[in-house]
Amino acid sequence: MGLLETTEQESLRETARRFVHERMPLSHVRQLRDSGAPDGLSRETWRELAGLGLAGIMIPVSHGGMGLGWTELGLVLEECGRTLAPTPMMSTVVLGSTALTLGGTASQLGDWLRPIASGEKLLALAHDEGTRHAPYGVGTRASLGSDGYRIQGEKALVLDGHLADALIVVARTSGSSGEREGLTLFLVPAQSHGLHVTRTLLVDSRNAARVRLDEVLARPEDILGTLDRGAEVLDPLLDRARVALSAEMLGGLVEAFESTLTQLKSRKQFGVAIGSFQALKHRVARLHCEVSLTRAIITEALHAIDEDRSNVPLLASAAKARASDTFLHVANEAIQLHGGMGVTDACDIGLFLKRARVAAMTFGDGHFHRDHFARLRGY
Amino acid sequence: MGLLETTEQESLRETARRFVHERMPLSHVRQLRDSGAPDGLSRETWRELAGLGLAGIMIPVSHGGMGLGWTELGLVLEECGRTLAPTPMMSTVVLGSTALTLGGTASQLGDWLRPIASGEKLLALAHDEGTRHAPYGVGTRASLGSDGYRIQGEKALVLDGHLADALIVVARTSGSSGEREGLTLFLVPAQSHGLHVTRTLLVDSRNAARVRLDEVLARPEDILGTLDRGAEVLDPLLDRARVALSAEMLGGLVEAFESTLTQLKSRKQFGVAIGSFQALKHRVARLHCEVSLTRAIITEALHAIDEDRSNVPLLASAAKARASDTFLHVANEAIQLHGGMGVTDACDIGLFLKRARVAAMTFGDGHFHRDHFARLRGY
Amino acid sequence: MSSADSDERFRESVRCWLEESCPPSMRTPMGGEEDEVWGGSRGGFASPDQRLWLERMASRGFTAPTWPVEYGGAGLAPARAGILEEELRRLGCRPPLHSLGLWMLGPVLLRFGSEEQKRRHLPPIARGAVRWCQGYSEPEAGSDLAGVKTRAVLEGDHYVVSGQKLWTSHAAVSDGMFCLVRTGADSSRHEGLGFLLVDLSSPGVDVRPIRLISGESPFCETFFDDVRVPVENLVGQPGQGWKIAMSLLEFERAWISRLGDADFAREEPLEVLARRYLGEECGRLSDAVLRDRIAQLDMDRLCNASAVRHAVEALEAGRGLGPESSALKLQAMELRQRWRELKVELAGFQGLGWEGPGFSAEELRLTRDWLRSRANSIEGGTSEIHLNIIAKRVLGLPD
Amino acid sequence: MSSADSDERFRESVRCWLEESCPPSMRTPMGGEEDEVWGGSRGGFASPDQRLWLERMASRGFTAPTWPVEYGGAGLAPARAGILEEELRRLGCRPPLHSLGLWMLGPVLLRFGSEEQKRRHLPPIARGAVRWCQGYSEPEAGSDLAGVKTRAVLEGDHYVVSGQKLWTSHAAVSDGMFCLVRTGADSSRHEGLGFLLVDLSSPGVDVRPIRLISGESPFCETFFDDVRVPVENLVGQPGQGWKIAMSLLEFERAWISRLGDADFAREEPLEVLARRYLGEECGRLSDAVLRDRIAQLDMDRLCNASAVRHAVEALEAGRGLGPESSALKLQAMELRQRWRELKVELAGFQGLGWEGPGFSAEELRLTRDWLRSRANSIEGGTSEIHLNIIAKRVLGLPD
Repeated sequence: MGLLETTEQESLRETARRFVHERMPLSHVRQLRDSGAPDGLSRETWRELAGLGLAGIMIPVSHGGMGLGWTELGLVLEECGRTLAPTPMMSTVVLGSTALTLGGTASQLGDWLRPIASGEKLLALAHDEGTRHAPYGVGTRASLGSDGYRIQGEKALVLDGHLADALIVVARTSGSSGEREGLTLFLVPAQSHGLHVTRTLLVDSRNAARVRLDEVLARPEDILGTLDRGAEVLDPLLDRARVALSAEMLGGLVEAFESTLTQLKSRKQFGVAIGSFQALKHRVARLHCEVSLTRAIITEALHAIDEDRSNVPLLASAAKARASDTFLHVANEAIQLHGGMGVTDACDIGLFLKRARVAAMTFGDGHFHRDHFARLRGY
Repeated sequence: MGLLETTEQESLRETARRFVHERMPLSHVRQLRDSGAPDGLSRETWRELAGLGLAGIMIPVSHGGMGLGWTELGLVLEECGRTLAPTPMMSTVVLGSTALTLGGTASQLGDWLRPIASGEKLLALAHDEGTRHAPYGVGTRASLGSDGYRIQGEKALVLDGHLADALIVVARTSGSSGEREGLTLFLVPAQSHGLHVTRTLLVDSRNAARVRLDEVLARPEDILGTLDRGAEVLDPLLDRARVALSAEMLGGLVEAFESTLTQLKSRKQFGVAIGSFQALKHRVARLHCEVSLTRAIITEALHAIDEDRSNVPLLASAAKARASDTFLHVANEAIQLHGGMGVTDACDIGLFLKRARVAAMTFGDGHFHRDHFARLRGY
Repeated sequence: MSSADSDERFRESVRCWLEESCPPSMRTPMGGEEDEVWGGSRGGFASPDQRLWLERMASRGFTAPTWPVEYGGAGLAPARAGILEEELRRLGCRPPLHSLGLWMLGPVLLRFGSEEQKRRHLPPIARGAVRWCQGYSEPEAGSDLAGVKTRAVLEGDHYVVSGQKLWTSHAAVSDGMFCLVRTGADSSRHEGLGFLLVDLSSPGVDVRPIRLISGESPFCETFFDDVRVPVENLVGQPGQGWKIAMSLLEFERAWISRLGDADFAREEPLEVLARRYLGEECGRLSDAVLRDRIAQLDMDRLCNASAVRHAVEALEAGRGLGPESSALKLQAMELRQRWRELKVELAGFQGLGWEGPGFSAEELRLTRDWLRSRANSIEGGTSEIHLNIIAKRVLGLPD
Repeated sequence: MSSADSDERFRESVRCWLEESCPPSMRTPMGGEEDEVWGGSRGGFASPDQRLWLERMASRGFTAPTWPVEYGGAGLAPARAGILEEELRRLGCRPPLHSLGLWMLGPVLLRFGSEEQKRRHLPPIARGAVRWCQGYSEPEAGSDLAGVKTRAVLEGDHYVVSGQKLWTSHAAVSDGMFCLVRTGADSSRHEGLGFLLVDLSSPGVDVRPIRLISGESPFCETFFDDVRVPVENLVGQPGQGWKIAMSLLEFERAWISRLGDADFAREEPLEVLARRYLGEECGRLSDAVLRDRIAQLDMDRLCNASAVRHAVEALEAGRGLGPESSALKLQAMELRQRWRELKVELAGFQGLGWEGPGFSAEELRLTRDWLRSRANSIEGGTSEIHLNIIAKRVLGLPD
């Protein structure tokens, strides 16, 4: 399977691009931020996007989706990333529907996939705790009682947690924090008693929440995947989420890079376009190389998932590390090269740096992934 | 005590500079290398240098030295570093005489300091083992028998080991490798039975040896410092050696930087001096900043030793880390900016890169010292 | 000998006076911005001691030790000013006044101003009664000051000023602005610039705060719409503005000292943050890679502090720094950026907050400070401009 | 359908032929340089199988699959050449011939050469009978090829060539050199250059090897002292040399593929070195900081390999890479430099040796390879030149 885009993929990209630029340009997230919109995204726009089939892009046709692959999803996410469009793509499409596909029962699939594809229902993954991404660092406990499991714990950086109709909660049913064994995934309705969700206002004006679970009840049939062996779903789920988020980040960093290029060609100092200064040329030429490498590894990782290659975990880790480091580097350089205007809130370029920071920390930054990659490679 | 150079210091620097440029220019080390000189340095030139008082620069006047301080020694080492002059300054003056001053008995001082100052005798420190600097990673054992201590072990990167009249051997008299307690320093004559010294030919064409100690006999009166508490001498000795080597490295990196500047001003491409290209300007301007910071921290560290400040270990670590990283960076950039000629053996600039690599690994590179510094700071 | 003796007597009298006059609360380490006194008619004091300390120091001319007594200074020779400085440091006294008037406008007036200008402007600066801000940059003239477009047209005994200034820090709380304006019809770039003092309470002045990526900021945009400025407010000759502005670019001592380690030392050390957010293992920070980066930064702080101390000593010894100050500024600012960035990184998820709930005030500060620090390499001359200066004026590389 | 059918038949016949014709030893992974066959009258074979494999492939024109049959090629359409390539890869066949003649001079002659030049020079290249080297650089013209000074003065039916070429790799073992010479009296920079084929056995040619910082090297300095070259050895028109040389700068496929991961894969992985020199703790490399750098480099290898694979696919699909090849070259070369540097660093004291005793042959190799790699960012266009090309031709930044 080649890495080049097919004509079908190009036309899908074009559809997404057009929609995003018309309905969710950069002013969209800015307006949501400045108006203090409590949701932090527009459900109406989301339903429109779903109307184009993009919410169900990877959901099987039999469940109301388009039945396409990760490469196609990546193209759409990249286009969303270009305008930092706040959508439940990551929470609901990438995390939610993938978790279901990887571990859901026929009844769970039947309940959720169609309303996800239609844009009616949202899901969220409540996984990380503490202050950084740690796949098995789960202290939240689910203890079996007479009426089912009682879940107790706190979750951080739950994407779209305040909007979701149900949360996929990663809890520990045995073992202790740090161990791969003993994790279980529960599909918990948002209205559950004892579930406290607080939206957090992050620097990127996107959507995440803290979740406190206070003796939340979950029944055995709410388990997603296998008891104690949740990592079998969680591991591939996280790898896919890393690649998908990287694809979104690619859109953001490419956009930041391109606006910087435009700035270099148009902004004048000392009577000439600043892009004629060789020191700046070499810096952006190096950025270009980094951007190309980032695109290459993300494309490769998306294809690898579609082809179910055994090196998906390695590629996912490399892609997320590279996307995180490149996005931060590009955004910092972009601000510097925009000069004084670059640090004002009036200029859009700062929004990319803010997004870069949050996206980098989500599902592991470069530092996390270098360690993770080394473990995967056995060193 | 100010950091600025006094007029006395300036004139000392001038003396050293003149001698080094006349008697040990860059062609000196090249010629020693190409002629395959077995010593790897010229003893005659060393005696001349000693004749100027520079071998005994820090040795008390009462023992035939000049009784000056580390700041002065640093100036001389910097000038030696400019031409990569191979001298026993590090082995004999910095390590040898300092070890004696820190821990020697009156009789040891009486035996050694005067012939060191006159350039007649050379010393060496046999300390590191294995493949990298590890202050307490000493596996060489000295076991007390009826006739004295029997030393058994192997030492690497013993500067001037093949030339020394005696070796200061760091051996373990109790405890195990990695522990600070249990080290003892022995002053062992070069002719000792069981002492096998092999000169190693390093990439910088300077002088180091491997030493194998095969049941080498040392008497209790050969101990330098206190039994089992050798670290009390070793720790300050290594700190001083790090700063002194950094001062030598400063000379090398400044010289490499300055020849690169000259090259930028004289070499033409596309009809103009390559130093007029802004991308190169910014790179050398950044190098200049690094060089200035390197000089600042080294000067500060030398003064701190002279003033016996309590933060000498921190400053020594910071100085050696910075000198190592800057020297390697400057040398790499220097070669690149010299273009094709820079990678030929005919061009001198490559000699600086070679020296940078060896000097960086000696007494700990940047990586070692960041860890060391963190330990000193308690984190 | 007798000069040394009299210096010693001076030192003792100063020490004695300081011990009597400096309120104990003014001898504690500086905390945040509220501990800085910037004076001016719109400024205030966070505590009565701040006011007392400023008044006492100003009464002796010690806010501007080397300025002549008739201009509100103490008329001290540099050596004596050095002694005063040492004694202030010894006692841990806070600076009584932060002021662009003291650091920038004052030296300009002493060198280029008329006698009348000195008598009129310097004493209120020394007392902290008038606060000045700087108006150099414009929307189309960022790093390229010669591109200034604001016009000052002479009409009788007034200049009529129209145009727009950007990055005028603290303009909203200042009384006056010293700015570069185009006085001549002369359109050529460096000539035709004048150095003009503008009263910000004049009709036609409009000051609007600038919001940064980090939120609120002291920066403003200042618009001049036919503002009438008396002709005697022009410093030097009409075409001399460029020369005057350039003379300020070689930052002086107070400014250079601020590049040192003091503001790092006031903050929570990196390893304390790291311990909180990453934890420890076997008595060491548990993450060896971040530990390595923390140590790198702490070492770089030492290097930077040494370089700044060296520069300050050179200045005290009467040696000018010249363009070398660009290197100090560049590395000090980039060090601050790396420090802010590493702090946010250490805080992990807790470094991502914009507003509560879920984040402590300190955590929100981390994030905002990190964003704010992106401007460090732009304000006061971009890093690129400083690299140009180093390449050309320190290293002598050809154009 | 019928074309696909016939492609399938072609594939089967090729596969069948390769399985019969490729000696088993030529199907093992390449080791060091001795496994490369470069041909030419002064070259040799490290094994009889090498010779056999080259002869067999050449007999079918498969060393130059797309060249016309009359010039020693196989006359295959690109799709067929792709099939051949795939089958060679499938079987793990080694390349039968490495050759600048195949990669560089051949394409130039096909595009710019006369019929007579093609007939004369291409078949021996395809057979590996004649080895060519490149003569572009000169002492005063490093990155700036327009500064070439070597003169070729027309005297009757010969050019008389005088001058000096630098970095003529393998000139000492080559038969001919294709070089840029100044044919016109015209001193202007790009015009007046010609692309000339010089027989290195001609009187007046003096080839001297260049010693690098890493020791011996394949590079040479080549001196021309009134060397007589028949006028029919000029390719294209007298002023066309620049254009011809530039057409080669957009490296083609074989060259791009070599930027991928294959040569890393042939070497000992970093973690194996690290385990040897640093040891392990709890089943992991004991030094977390170096582990982080190893992982970074391994990840960057993956990125580079993906980028190269992407580029090769684009080329196979008939899309030119253009100046984008500069980015591939730049990053591939700098990756190799970082790899070499990290290896030396991992080896610690054992990475410092120049000659024995005390160092294994592999350790000495590490050191030499590291030094040699410093030239990676200079040869084949300096990194700076590639950055210029990217800025101008990929990103469209103004001059």
